[in-house]
Amino acid sequence: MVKIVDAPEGVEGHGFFATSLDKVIGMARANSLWPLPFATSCCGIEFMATMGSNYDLGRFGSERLSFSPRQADLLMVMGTIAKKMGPVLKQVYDQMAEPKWVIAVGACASSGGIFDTYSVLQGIDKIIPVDVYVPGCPPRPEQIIEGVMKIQELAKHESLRRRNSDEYKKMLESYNIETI
Amino acid sequence: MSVQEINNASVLEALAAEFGELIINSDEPYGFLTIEIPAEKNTAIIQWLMEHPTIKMNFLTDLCGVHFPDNKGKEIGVVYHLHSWTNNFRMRIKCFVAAATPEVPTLTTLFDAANWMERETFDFYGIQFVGHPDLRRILNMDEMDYHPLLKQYALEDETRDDKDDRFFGR
Amino acid sequence: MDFALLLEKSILILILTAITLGIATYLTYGERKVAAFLQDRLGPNRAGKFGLLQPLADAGKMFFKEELIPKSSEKWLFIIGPGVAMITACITSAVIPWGSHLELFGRNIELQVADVDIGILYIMGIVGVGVYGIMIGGWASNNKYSLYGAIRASSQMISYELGMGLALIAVIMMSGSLSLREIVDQQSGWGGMKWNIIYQPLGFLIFFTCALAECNRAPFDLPECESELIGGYHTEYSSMKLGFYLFAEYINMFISSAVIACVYFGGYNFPGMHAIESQNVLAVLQIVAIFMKISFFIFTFMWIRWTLPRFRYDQLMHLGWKTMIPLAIVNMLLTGGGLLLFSGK
Amino acid sequence: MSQLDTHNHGNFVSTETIDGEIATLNLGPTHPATHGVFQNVMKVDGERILSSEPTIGYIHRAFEKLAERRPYNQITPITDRLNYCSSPINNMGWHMTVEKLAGINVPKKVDYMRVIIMELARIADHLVCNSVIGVDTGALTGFTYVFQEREKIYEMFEEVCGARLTTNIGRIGGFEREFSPVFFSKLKKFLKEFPGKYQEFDDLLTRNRIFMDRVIGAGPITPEKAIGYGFTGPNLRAAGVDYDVRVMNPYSSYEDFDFTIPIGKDGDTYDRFIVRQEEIKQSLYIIQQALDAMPEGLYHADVPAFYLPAKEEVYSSMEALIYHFKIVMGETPIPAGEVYHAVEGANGELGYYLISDGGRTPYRLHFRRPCFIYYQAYPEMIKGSLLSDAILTMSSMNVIAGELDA
Repeated sequence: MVKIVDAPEGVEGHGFFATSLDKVIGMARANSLWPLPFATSCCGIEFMATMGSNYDLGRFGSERLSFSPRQADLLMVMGTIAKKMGPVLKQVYDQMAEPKWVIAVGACASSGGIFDTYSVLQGIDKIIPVDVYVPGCPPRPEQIIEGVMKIQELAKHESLRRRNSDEYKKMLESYNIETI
Repeated sequence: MSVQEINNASVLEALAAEFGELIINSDEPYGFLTIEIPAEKNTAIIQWLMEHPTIKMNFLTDLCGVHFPDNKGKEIGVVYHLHSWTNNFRMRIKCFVAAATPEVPTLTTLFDAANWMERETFDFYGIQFVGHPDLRRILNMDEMDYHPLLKQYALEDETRDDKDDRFFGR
Repeated sequence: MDFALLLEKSILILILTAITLGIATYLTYGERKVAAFLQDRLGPNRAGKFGLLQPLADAGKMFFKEELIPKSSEKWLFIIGPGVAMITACITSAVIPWGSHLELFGRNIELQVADVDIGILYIMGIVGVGVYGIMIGGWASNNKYSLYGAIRASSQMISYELGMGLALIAVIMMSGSLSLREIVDQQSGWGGMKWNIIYQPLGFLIFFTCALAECNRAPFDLPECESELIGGYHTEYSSMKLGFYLFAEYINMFISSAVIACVYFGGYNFPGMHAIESQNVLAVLQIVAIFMKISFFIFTFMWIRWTLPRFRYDQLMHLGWKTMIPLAIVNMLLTGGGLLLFSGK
Repeated sequence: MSQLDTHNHGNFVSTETIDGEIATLNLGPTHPATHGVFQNVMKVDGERILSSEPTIGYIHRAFEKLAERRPYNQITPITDRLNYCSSPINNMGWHMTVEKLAGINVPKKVDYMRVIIMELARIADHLVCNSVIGVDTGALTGFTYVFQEREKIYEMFEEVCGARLTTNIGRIGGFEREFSPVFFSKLKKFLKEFPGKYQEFDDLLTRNRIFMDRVIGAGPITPEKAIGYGFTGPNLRAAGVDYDVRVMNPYSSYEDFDFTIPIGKDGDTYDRFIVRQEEIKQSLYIIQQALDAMPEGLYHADVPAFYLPAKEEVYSSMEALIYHFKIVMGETPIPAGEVYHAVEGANGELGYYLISDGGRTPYRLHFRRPCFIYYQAYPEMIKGSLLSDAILTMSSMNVIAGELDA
């Protein structure tokens, strides 16, 4: 059965319905996550399958891929990130507009996977903050979709002010990411 | 010298007749003709094989480096795989150099394909291909200060701090 | 100044703007659903029933997304760009007749914001300005890909506007008027079936192709061209500024469909319209008729987008200058000859 | 590099030129058309490319060093990740290499089973490549049609080995189990239905006027140049040279099958597209033949020292337990020696050069990766063409990042 978004909690009465802006915008964000596929290797092919007809990420309002980081809400890092690629990934993250979420899809992006070698970054969380990790080598499309749904949960319950909070800024600073 | 039928013996014979002592040794592991030649003569010999009217080694299948640290004076080797499409004949050519002066003439003058293969070999083993038009690292970062496939370097990422090496003998 | 007229027009403008925006919003949903349908997928279905709240979710998200203005960009032009695109897209609808008229409160309320004599010229003019939004935005971003998008957009628009204008001239020769209402009314003969498409099939094809190009729709979506230029002119735009560009594209699509319906497919005329006696019922049915025609063309736009590959830049120019314009001229000559022969004008 | 570009090199006009008409355009590593990760720094005059300088290595994972640390059985998963669009071919190429080194003869049935799996993988790979050419021309719909068919191939792989993409299929010496009846029924259904379904994709693009205009003449290469640059596989065949390892050096009983090698004429993007289209049909034909002539016999070679015994035997017999332990711990008795084995991968000659010193791991393992070798011709192929052509050339060469960077 298709799970449809429930109305947010609010005050109901005759002819009116009041809820807080936070919740409405949270729901809007959750249902309109435009991914930036940072697909480097095997997981990228599974992502293509996820976008295909059988799995259809479009059901979640995420079929509009935005290759420009300015327009993306969700950075999906799929595949091995070599040390050579690290700075590039960081810059892409840097260029994204807030609010932004990151999924590390697959073992390589999460921890380096089987590639415990001199040239591979041992997990992208060494350079950028990650919200959801999807295990698998590569994960099945269902798993990728579940990762996106976890991000939806996060987005839904995030306060509008979180991105301005000191904790958030401190967290970014710990990754040496410039904050405004 | 003309070669009537192309097989390991006849090619080896032709090579021996042309280059004599330059063919340091030869072998046929799993029926695959393998010869060893001095590094500084590789371009000449491969060109001869390529331009020979009947042998016609027209295709450079593969080029890679190899490291034998115990083989003093011949630590680093380059292995070429050649393929003659007209005769469907493959052969392997090896040349070894000392680790202190890893210099091998380039094959880019004969095969365009050798360009990146040599760059990769340089990247992995630090072999200097003399005459290569653009010998830079290709796969690793330019900042890297060693040649990672040499046997003395570790495979693992040195920056990792979440592993306890005591139990693995690392 | 007649206060009632002012009020009447204000209300009309308000309704029209609301409808235009609403339609543009739901066109994004429509596009995604049509794409999903053509690709054997489901399309958005989680936000509300059948995903009907999807456009609202997109809009809500965009409003609360961070505004990024790159340091190296030309700040003011960067901001103005999407505004120009949006405004020009919105004001085109002023001259389109949505129906004959309503009889309310003892007044004849024209279902058109402004019946200007030069309606078609007005549309061509505004569309011509529309390209500035893209050009300014693309240039001000100071990104090479944006600039490529902007250059492609401007040359494409200029080339295809010519073909479009020449195709329209043939229609104008037939009607003898530049007013859209006049053109639509002339098509009411034969029980509401005397549509210009019968006389101008070639002109319609040219106009339709050029309309695709003017809206930057596939196969002419070179200014955006995801696989080459990432997002083209809007690569650097985030949040609602991007929303404006996307909105403008959909509004343009809606307006082009409306113009095609008016000029070639009889506008609000529909078969059997003369049998209806009540003017108000007729007007409502006319609105339904024109919107049905518009929906059909919008669907066609989407259908084409999800079917055809896109042109290459030079092929696009060849098509514009070497095929569309000569064909349009031939069409014009044929129309002229036909008029001479048959109507003796 | 698109997105990364703006911070650093905001100025459009390169300072190196006097007339200021030549720009430097940075394509990649995260440009949508690069599909994986490579960077091209192009000098462009308007949209015309004057020169380009590719940089690769953005996902270099040190496969060859890794292989020196792993027992033979454990290298199969690494080969999966070389050309991940057609992992089974890589797996089986590796198995055959080790079999050659250890002198294992596999039964005919294993050969035929391998042929079926390898040809399915080839179809899967070509499907991705051709649909991606479509996506890069702007026709996204074909991609979704093709991926539905690809899912069916995945299902068959799952039936055989449990994995979809990085299959790790088979063992040294054969397969771990017999193909199940479900696999055969799925395969038969696929063979029957696929041509019709694929026709939809074919109708959408192959004779589409716009598509043909776009791809004909884009990124051509002459046969001489192609051979010089080490091209193999469909890209070489598109240039008109009928080199195919399956015919030249038959492995896995390919000599038993009747198939034609499709070749092109101009070596341009359209020829590459058509050659792949045709190879898909030939692969189907090969699978049909292998299915019809499937010999009776065991699904693995009888080599207890290499082939993992069945679990029931491990629990009940001493020898099996010993072999199980030794194989799992990587103590298989591999002779010293060196061997080169090549298979026809989806992109061309995929070679394994293996030097063994008799130890538990290879002394040196070098992969001849077809992508890596032919991608160096890219700057020459796109010189003087338009930006759009360059992107189509790239996607039609089917450069897979995993194989390129190893």
